[in-house]
Amino acid sequence: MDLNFTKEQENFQIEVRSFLSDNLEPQVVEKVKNGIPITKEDSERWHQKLNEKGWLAGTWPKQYGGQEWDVVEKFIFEEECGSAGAPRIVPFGVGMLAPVLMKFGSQEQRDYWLPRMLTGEDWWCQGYSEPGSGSDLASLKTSAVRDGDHYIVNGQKTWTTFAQHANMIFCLVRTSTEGKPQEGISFILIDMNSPGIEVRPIITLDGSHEVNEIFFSDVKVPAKNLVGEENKGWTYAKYLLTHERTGNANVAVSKRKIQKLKKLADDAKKNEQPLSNDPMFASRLAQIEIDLQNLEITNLRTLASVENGEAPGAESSIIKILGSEIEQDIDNLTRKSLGKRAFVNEPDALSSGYNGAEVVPKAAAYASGKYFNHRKKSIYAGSNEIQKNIISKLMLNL
Amino acid sequence: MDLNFTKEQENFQIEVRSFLSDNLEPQVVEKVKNGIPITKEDSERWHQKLNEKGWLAGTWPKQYGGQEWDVVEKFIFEEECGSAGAPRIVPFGVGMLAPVLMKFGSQEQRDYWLPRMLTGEDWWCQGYSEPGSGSDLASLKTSAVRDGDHYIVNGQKTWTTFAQHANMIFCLVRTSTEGKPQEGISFILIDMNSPGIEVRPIITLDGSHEVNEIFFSDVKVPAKNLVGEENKGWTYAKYLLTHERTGNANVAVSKRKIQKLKKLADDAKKNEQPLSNDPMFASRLAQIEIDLQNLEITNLRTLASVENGEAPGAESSIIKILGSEIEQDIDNLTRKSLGKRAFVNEPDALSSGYNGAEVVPKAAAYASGKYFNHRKKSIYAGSNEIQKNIISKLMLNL
Amino acid sequence: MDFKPSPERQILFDTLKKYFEKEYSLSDRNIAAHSDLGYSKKAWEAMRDLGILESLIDPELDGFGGTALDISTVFEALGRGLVVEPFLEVGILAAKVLSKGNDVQKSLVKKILKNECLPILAHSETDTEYSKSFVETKLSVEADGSYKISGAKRMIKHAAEATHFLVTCRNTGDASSEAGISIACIPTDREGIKIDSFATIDGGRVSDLTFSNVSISSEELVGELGMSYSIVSDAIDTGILAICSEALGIMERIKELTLEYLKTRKQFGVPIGKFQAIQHRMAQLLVEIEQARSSVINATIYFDDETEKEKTISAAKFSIGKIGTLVAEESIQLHGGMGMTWEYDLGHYAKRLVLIDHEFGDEDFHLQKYISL
Amino acid sequence: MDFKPSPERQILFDTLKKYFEKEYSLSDRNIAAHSDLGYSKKAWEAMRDLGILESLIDPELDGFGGTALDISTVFEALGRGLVVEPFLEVGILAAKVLSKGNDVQKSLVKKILKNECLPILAHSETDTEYSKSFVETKLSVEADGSYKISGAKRMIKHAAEATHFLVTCRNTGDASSEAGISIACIPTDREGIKIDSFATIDGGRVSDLTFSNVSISSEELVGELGMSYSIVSDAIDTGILAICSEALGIMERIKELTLEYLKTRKQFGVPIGKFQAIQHRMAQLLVEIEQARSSVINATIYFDDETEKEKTISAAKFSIGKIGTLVAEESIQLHGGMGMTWEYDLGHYAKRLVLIDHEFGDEDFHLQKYISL
Repeated sequence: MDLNFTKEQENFQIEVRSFLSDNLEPQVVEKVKNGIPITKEDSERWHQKLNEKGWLAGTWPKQYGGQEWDVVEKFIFEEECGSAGAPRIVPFGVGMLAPVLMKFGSQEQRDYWLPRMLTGEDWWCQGYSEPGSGSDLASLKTSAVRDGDHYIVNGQKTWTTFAQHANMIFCLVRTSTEGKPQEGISFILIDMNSPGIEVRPIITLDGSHEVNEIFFSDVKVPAKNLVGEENKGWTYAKYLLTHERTGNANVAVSKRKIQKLKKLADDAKKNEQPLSNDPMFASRLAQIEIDLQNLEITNLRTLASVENGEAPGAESSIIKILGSEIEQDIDNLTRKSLGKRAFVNEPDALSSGYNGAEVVPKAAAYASGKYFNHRKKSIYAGSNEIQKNIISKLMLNL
Repeated sequence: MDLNFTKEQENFQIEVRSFLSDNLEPQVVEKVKNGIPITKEDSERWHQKLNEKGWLAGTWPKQYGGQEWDVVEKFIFEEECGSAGAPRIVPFGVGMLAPVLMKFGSQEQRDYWLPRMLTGEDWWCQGYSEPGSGSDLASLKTSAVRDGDHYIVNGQKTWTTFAQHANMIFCLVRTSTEGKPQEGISFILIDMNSPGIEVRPIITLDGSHEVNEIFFSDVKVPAKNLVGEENKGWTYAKYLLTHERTGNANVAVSKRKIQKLKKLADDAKKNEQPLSNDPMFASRLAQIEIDLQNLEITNLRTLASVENGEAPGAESSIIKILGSEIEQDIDNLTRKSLGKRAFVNEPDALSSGYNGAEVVPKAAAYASGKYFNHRKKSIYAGSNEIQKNIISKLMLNL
Repeated sequence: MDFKPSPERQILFDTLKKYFEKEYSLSDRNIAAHSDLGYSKKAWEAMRDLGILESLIDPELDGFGGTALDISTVFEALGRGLVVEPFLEVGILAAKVLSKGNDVQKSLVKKILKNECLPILAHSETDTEYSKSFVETKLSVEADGSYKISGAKRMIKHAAEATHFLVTCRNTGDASSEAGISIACIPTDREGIKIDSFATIDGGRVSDLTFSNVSISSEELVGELGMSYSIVSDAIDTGILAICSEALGIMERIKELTLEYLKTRKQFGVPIGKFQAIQHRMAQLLVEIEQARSSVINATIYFDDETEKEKTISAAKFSIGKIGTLVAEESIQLHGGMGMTWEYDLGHYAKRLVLIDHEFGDEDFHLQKYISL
Repeated sequence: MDFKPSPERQILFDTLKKYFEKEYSLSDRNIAAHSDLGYSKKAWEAMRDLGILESLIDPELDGFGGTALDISTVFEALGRGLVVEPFLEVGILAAKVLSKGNDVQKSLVKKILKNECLPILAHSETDTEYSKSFVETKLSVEADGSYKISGAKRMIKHAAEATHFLVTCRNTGDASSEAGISIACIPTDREGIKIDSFATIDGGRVSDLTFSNVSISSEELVGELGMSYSIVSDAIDTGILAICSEALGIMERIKELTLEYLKTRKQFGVPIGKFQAIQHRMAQLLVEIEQARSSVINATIYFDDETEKEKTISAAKFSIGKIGTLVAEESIQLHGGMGMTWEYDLGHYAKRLVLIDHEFGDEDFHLQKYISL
């Protein structure tokens, strides 16, 4: 058993830390630390700085502008970003589509689309879910019919994160209704500015606009935008989902949030004592802290097996369940720690345009909102129920 | 809303209380209050006293020696017995078989078997479960083949409570393999002293002997011992199960156990203070107490609907789940409250023959044993999973 | 034994239920609840016309209700409707306090019924002190026998539109002492009052109030100087009963919405309600909701019993807090993405249900209080 | 990063695992565990021959192990085997204490390895005081410089067969003070010692000990007079690591037994493991068991780190206590009646797993300790 980083890994960690401290914008960090949504522009400026350093897509091969980071380097980078309150890299292009293009796309597709992800010319979104196809993704109905050099796409996608910002979408579409549902699915890239596409916002219960519905009416898509082979899209989609589920432990982010929560509880008073001294509060907090500490080791154990050449299996499902639930627990206790102040919902209180009364503590501006918004964490990216199905099938063989 | 007992009900309550205080044997009460199993003789003496008073089968019609108690009188009687630490009436005869005979048996069967239940001439046990048929009771295989005036029974029953004491068993047996499994089941009464019957004890994990396996090899049973019609046994069995599930709230017993637990926690020391002052212990205890208080109302609400003429439906499943889980919670906290003393398992420490070292507090003699033994409460009488299936089907219509 | 409400109360409940289903659309409610006012004046007036306020108020003050069972019945109906209008704040908290006042103050209760005033209790001071006796706002006696109030009140719902504030304050005693608490009933345009308002997550505006040397005459005290703790305490206990009942109505509605969703939403070719893991979770929710209802019934039964009242109230608020959060979180999860949307009703019910735990003391506070009693 | 044990440790673990599977039948174990002796002398000797004790003890005392990782690896294997023989009491608790003693006492450790003595730590005094420094047993200094001990020790496992007691006692300080604690190493046949023994629920006998004016010479103290808290503390911390690891082995075995049952037990025509409600609960157990393992790994990593040791030990004991009870209760429930029987292995694993929470402080104690650190 050897749990230390190598000298090289330690040096890399120092380099990341110093880059972050030199380059992060304080007002963006403050938004992130208070859970306030950041703007598209905030993301774009950050992507650009990372790209200048070559770190926007650190796991990519060097030939495409990456650093060929291994799992530990990726882990170090993400944990340092999480600690520092850096904005999350928007994953749809560099983290999700790129691996698919590299493995299954044509050389022409790679050469054209990958550089544009780095420069920010394209903002990608993901067209997987449909109103009738959530957990049962293979039942999707959006159709693409070949018509000469084009496909004609009709149907509807939903829960599309940041579609309002995107100029491109990668979609799963039905190109055949024969055989099993999985066998008639293709993976295709669609220009969001094509005629026949309409994006409608879905406002979430906290009042945020992150996700959208997208309607496709006779949308013409060049046939060269098909990735890989027709009707093989399910394979590519599963490959992508495996990628999506790694790195969901979010240990550094949760640790940062616990520190913030502790500060809140030190400042709040219950029975004229700091709330942090209240035995029931302290017990709730300590249990979360221990769960998180355990998750940190569970996550490192998974990373270590990958580093030692073992394939990551359903372990990523364990990480997904724990990561999401622990973050929800923290959000829950944060809300509780604010007492009556938790009624407030003023997410704009940290924006420059806000002219309402000051929200004290600042965390209260969006604490309940974030608590409700983060209920999504156990629903999206394969609901925790689906993760339990996976564990049951792949790890327990039930 | 009127939650008070009527004057008559109040008078009955006083009468029960006074009867119990006059007739319960202190050393049996002490066993009951400490969770130590009572002997067959303890039960028989108690049954006899109740029978002299006419209360052994209070819900029975007067013509068979009952009092025709309604649900509220039955409730009052059982709660007072629970509070006082009276032994439970062994239910297999008076509580389970008797309603079936009254509804589906022949007059001859009623006239013969019912009086013997009251006098104690027969000790009944229940032959339902089989090794392959637990939750899926209808799949039972024990066969009864008609041969002239007899049935020949072959097969195996299991989990038979107190079969070691019983001279009679009522059994579900398969008389036909045609149609649905439910359609070939009959309900039959078997003399435990018949040749070909073997009873083997099943020792439970706490070392107790309550349940048994019973093996039937070519056992001859008079055809007149068939209850109702051949192949209609499933209907009778379901009728019996509905009866079995009522009265599982056990509120009075749980209240008594909470009082005992509070006393233990007052006497035990943690951090040189009474354990009952420990915030985490106090919080666990108070939550159970509130759950129980809520259950008391939930149970009364169900009783009130029955009293007002509504049929008890899947509500009894709610009561079963809550009653068993709350009692398990109390047993669990009792075990915890004993600290290191919970290692001890000396259930005989209250018996006259015990010559080992004194167990202090007495409750420790069987506290862990009881905790483990009572895990059965969420398993037997239709496991809590089966109860959730019933709720889902009958109350939620899922 | 009979747990059914009286026929009159059942009719009232059914009338309100039908009214909310037909006349109080959740989309209109949501617009009003998150508007600058925080509720709909039109809906407020329409619902007053139904006699809801009267049903909360004693006959001697022109109402026709006011018992624990009346309040519980009406608030369960209000919960089903997810009503954001200030029935709790005006019809319970303010009316209860004013009913203990002098004739002028009592007459304000009657004016409430005529929609001529909107008094609001301004009591809570820090975000996390839930003790009913926690008051630091200072009442100082002036040379002429009049008073001045200085201090701050926090998170007062529907305060921005109030006509009167009922301000708790103290001239003696420690911050949490029951002795020394007074209540002043003053018009909201009195000099020295500052109001900062915020939008809320569950609808309705909430305000922080600052009182800087606000002048009070001795006739403006409700009850005697320093002796008004029991008035506040009674009002808050009644408020707890009300919002616990509101939570029951919300939970019943959530149960209906969730069952409907489980029966219609199909995945893998069958309604998701056919999956056993889902069925068992839903059955567990049903069990919990029944227990929550029993806790409220218990508090209602003992509401006029001096020795058991506080204990059963705390047991109910604890049960509602714990079970409410579970029901909210589980129902969102069972709805998947649908439960996350503004457009669908469920999320709004879930938000209010969770936030009820933040009013008058959360589950931890009431469990500790239960232990201490 | 590498979480795998070294090849040597892996071989040791595999050897033990195989040994227990082949040679240590649970039915024999149960007879011995609930006999008057409480374990099997034959099994104890056979397992000693495998070098288990040596693997727990430092090379300088004739062992070949003794690191945190050695202890964790071996006790996980002992847990899988549900070994009731006194490896914890002798190989960890007594050996750790004696290794800090004088040469005579150190030589007892070597004698342990030769099966020439069976020393037992007699430390805990009340059933519910889990503090490591709680000692009321009195050490009085006699005129001739010798000592006398009076007091009582409770729930000392495997004490009835001991050759020596290592008795903690104090001559100064409050009951929970760290200062003032001494340890006396005395033969068990010394005058004034009374032993009352009891059967246990999880196997192995347990005893209450009474010391009445028991004479001690100054050479029989382990460490210096009144300065021995750190010796006891180290021994108990090592004991906690050991039984947490034992619990991991038990949980893994319970997982195997339960999965096997779910795959073979059929109801309604299919293995019950096909029911989704069962699958999800089993998946949750797997998740919890992985977290329990991580907590023990964390404690192992920091075991020699003075600043983090106590915190990670308490976090591990808390995690094991909480998750252990869950795993025991759920696995019995998933087995139905089968889990309730003496004849089937599961119940015996479940009993030991639950009772581990009663040794060296339960989940509540260690959560509170974690908070205090």
